Amino acid sequence: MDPILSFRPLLAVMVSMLVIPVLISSGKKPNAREAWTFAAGLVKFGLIVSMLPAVLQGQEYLFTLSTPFPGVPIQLRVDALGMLFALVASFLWIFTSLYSIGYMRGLNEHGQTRFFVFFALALSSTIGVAFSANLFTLYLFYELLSLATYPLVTHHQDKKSKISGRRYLTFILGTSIGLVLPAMLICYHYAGTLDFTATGILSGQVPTPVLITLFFVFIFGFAKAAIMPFHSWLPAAMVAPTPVSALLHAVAVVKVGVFSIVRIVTGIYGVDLLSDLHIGPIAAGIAAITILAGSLIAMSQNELKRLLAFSTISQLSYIVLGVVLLSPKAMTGGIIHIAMHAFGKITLFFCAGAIMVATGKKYLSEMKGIGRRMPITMGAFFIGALSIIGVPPCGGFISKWYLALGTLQADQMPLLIVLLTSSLLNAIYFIPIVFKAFFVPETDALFNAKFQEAPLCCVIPLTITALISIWLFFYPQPFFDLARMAIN
Amino acid sequence: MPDLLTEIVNKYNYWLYIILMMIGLYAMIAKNNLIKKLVGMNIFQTAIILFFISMGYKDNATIPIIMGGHGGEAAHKTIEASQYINPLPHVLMLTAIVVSVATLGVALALIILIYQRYQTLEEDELRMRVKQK
Amino acid sequence: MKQLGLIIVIICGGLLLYATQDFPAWGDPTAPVHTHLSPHFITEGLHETGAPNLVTAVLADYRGYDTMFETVVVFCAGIACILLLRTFVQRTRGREYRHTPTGVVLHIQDPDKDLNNPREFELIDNMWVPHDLIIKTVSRMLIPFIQIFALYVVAHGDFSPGGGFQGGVIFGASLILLALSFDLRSSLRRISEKMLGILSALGVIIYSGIGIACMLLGGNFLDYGRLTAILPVDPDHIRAMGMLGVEIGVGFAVMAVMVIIYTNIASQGRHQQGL
Amino acid sequence: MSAHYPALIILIPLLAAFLNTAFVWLDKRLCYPTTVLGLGGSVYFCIRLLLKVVGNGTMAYHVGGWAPPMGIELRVDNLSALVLLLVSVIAFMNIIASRKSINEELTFKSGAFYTIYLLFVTGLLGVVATADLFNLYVLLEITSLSAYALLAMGNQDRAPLASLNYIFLGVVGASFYLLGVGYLYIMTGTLNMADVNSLLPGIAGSSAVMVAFVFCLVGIWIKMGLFPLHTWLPNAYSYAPVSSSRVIAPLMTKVMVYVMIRMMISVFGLDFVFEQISLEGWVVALASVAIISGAVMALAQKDLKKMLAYIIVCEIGYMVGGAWLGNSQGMTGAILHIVNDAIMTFALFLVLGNIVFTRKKTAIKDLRGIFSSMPWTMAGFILVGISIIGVPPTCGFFSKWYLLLGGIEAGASFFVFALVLSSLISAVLVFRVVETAFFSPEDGGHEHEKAALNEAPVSMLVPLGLTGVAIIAVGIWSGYIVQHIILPFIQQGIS
Repeated sequence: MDPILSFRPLLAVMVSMLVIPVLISSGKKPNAREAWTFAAGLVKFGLIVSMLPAVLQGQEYLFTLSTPFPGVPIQLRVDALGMLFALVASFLWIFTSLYSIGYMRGLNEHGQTRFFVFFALALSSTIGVAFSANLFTLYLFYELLSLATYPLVTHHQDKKSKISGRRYLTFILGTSIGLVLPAMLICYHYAGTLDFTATGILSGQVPTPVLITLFFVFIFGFAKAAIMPFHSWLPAAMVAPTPVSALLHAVAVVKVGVFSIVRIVTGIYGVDLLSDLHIGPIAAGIAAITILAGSLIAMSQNELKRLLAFSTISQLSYIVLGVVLLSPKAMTGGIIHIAMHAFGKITLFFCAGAIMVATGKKYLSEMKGIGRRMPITMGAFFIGALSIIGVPPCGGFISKWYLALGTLQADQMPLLIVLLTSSLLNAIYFIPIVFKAFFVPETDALFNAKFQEAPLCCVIPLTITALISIWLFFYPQPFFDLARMAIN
Repeated sequence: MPDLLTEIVNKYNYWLYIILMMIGLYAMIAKNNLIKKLVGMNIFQTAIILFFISMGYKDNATIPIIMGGHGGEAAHKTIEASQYINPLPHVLMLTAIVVSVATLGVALALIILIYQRYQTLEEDELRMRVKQK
Repeated sequence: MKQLGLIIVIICGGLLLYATQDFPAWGDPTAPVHTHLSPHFITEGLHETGAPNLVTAVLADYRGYDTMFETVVVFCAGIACILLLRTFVQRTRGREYRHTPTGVVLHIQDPDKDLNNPREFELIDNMWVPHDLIIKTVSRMLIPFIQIFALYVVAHGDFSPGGGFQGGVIFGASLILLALSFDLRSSLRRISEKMLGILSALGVIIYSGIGIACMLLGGNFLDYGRLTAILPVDPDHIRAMGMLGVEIGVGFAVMAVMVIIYTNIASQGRHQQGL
Repeated sequence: MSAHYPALIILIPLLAAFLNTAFVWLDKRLCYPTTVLGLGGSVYFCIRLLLKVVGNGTMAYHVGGWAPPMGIELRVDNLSALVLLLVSVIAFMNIIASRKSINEELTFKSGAFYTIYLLFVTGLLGVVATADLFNLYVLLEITSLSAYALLAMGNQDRAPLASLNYIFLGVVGASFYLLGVGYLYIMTGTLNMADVNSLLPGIAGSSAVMVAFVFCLVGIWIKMGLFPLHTWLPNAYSYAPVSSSRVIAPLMTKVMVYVMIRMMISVFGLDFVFEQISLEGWVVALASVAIISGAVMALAQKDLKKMLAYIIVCEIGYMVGGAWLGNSQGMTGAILHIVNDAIMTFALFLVLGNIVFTRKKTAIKDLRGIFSSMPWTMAGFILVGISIIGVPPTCGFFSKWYLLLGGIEAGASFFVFALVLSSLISAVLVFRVVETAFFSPEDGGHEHEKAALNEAPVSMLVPLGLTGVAIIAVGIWSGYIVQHIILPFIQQGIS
């Protein structure tokens, strides 16, 4: 059926961009500023949800801004896959802004206006990526996101953040300009279009060797997916304030990278073409290496946020692995994992930030017995950890279950083993934290004090996200439908 | 070889002017003194002017001013194109002369400024003084 | 540098000389140069423009647009010299003036004090040179003739060799001769910098003004034929009239600019002291 | 009336210049309004002209009523109309932006400056509009003369020397061009572009014509500053007062690129250029070298002005290479990049001008903490920066897209590589400046936050803002420009 032409996609993207002038002008009055951020977040989420029913019925929304190149418009299309991602991102933005109020004020950071402005910009570009109708539009928002996150990563403006910012840009911009842009142009040169279509645009037009090289150029080119060896920007980006790490470097930015790869697989190449090329397993192998290596490195980390970063790296490759396996179940699992991992990991980051605010601790070695002081936070942390490990009753279990089934469906026994091993590794590096937090006598006098949590603005969001990641175990239905529609 | 010779003899004007141009160009590149460069520049431009003028020349024809054009009696008798040489190159070169003069004027003005600042017009010394500043 | 220059020169010269082999022989009447455009200029020029001097005809009429910008080039050079060189130096303490009628020298201490009637005084500065009577007298006699001749060259441009540029240059030369034989100040006293500037602008304004007048009269820019509407001349010579007009404009501009360039370069932009 | 547009766009600023000169001695206060009026008038008529030309095709204007090839013809087609608009708009905005600094730098000579400035703009407009080879030379010389003067004025110590070198090279370039025209004239006997184009097939394969082409080309390259003939460019642009380099840097080189394309398409014809001369391999290689070396040399600079100058050298390589790729994609990219790069360079120099106006220092290390003192200017800088890197939706990306496509289509892998590499290098360039401006000094602390807001005057910020908007707008709607203006022109050229 033909798509619905409407402004709603553009609005959904632009809302948080339009609010920027207001944020700047109300920079002197923090309360008004945060109120505006909230309003924008709610409106954004509302707009996206308003499009959900039609999308669930297989409808699509379409908006064309202009046509810079013949056959390549700047175009927004809302389909199942994009909807899934947009839902997660915009929903979590609301809680993140609540959280960042608590966090930023708690540590009274400088340049808060700048922080909120670029946060809004980053969200706009994330939704833009989610709703892109073709590779060019996706690239456009992808780059915008890279630039919008730079001032957030380097928020502290000291030497450390300067160096990390440099690394961040080198990896992100370097790959996108150096790899993705030429690859995209070659696609356009052969196909004459860049639209995402279910059948793919490249089949039968491009010599096979070019196809194969292009595929890997894309896989590595979208460095936001943090596939090794292009992963080291993510740990570096952890110098950012925790809300940034939470939303952007556990959900928005990294998922944008994965999302782009999913789009390449489903939209540009098409499942049939890829399965003819027989490069799925190789890509899956690359992903598997990243999964294991990520988990292993994570085990050796002492700084909580870096540990989470490496765990993110390995979790992202779950999604890639699931998608390149090309078996329906695996792809479903991978796509759902976008959502499940998002809720789980953001909870963990929120907890890390809450600990920062309340006690100023960032190293695991200092967190013995912290559970007594901050039971809610650590409880949420436990749930998040379970979800990441993939233990029922948490959302993570479902996606991992489907991934496992998918590996069997594609009869890739070794990959199944990889998945299980890495879950085991996850358990190995998460459970001790929780254990030490609750059952080890505190060494630090700081924790003698009885129950004393971080400010409410921090605690509420992380509780809610934790509860949601449980709730998703019982009611994953909407995401399921979206994922199924996305792969059919 | 002989045909080359005849070639040169037939078009000795072009050969002379091109050689003259190259002398000027060489002076512009190789000379060290700014005034000498300027002189080279003028030789170059003048050679081009001569080159153009010479291309307007036509065998057994005279300067392009109609005989007895004053009273208007020439207005009635037909004029042979072969009588007069081509006026166009002259026109063009009037313009080119003016352009070269104007350029020379501006260049001299600049040279005065340079001399006021550095008290020299030798390029190597100029380079030294620029480094010192 | 020298070697590099030599290489460049040899390459360029070689190319140019190599290409001359395709040229038609020198003076060959059948060469395209002589067969394509020039016949029309020669045979039709007089009828179409009414100017027997074909060079002027092409210069001021067929390619009048070029010539206007040629004038603009001169004009531009003049203004550029002013922009680059003109400076107002600080008055030094203790200046000496000679009162020209009487020859009395008076000394002024206060740098800000001005003379009440400066035209009668002349500054005595270190660059001061005493006049040579012979040179002064001779040039005093020559200058009027030079200027008359200049006017003739301008006016007669479309009948015989000559025109605005030539005439303007000659006229400017007469003023420069004045500046050389007397000194810069006395020539500037006769024609001030302000006057020169305005004249140079006036010249180009005359030229483009005539062109625009043709536009207003319904023709294209510089289409002198249209001037019949305002000039009481027979249509055969109307274009010649238009040419004369623009030549006069050119004359003004060139004369003024020549003097401007000279004065600025000669005195390094400090007009108050002569050579 | 509308038939006279091609003449009017040139005459209005010209008259303004003349009146200006008179006003210098009559009433100084009238100079600035005259200038603004003159430039504004030409902007207005350029817009009307562009609409008219895009609407109903090429406009020809016979000066003096003489039909070509006898007389001189002004011929405005899509490409020239586009470039005309570009020139007039940028010139207009610059005069708005540079009033304050002009009044500061040269008080009593401002009138003369405005005159020369107007003559410069007139020359550029004339060069773009004319259809006569020799007339082009004359106007080129007007432009160059005024450029020499504009670049050398002011009190900079090294400006006159740089400008003199520019004169020497510029004269050589112009003379080469004139020689080429002379050779063409000997072979064809005409000076009108269309006429030459129609006569050339008759004398195909003559070495004189080829030499003529080569000399015209080299002459134009010298004026344009294509590597390795760029030696005059960096000093001339970086030691000049900003108010003049701000207009010369964006326009002079771009107009010369226009002249080159005009020569290739309208005078010699593409089939002559690509089949008889067939230097494209060499030229594209040269252009790629120009791109890389320009970028690398920019990387080596410690001063913002110098850095910008070398960025220009690099961008010239883009356009020359694109025009010589020999396919319509590349030519489209080159023409689109004329527009984009003019806008970007202008914006960069606007930023530079604001910094010079407020800080007087342009060494990159002196920019520390400038972010908090002049946020708007630096926001503008970042916008231009990402446009130069080539990030959508800024305009720089779109011309780069066409250039890359053309390179892929022509199989010029080295050129593609050079393009990608240069965008990576320019990313380094931009963010090097950003880092210096954004981060606090090594000894920690956020004292840069306290730094007083010391922004440039509004008259300089508004043009920057408008240019920033243009960068985005031209980017997003470049499709229209390509479809309705550039492609029709290229179709004409090919047929």
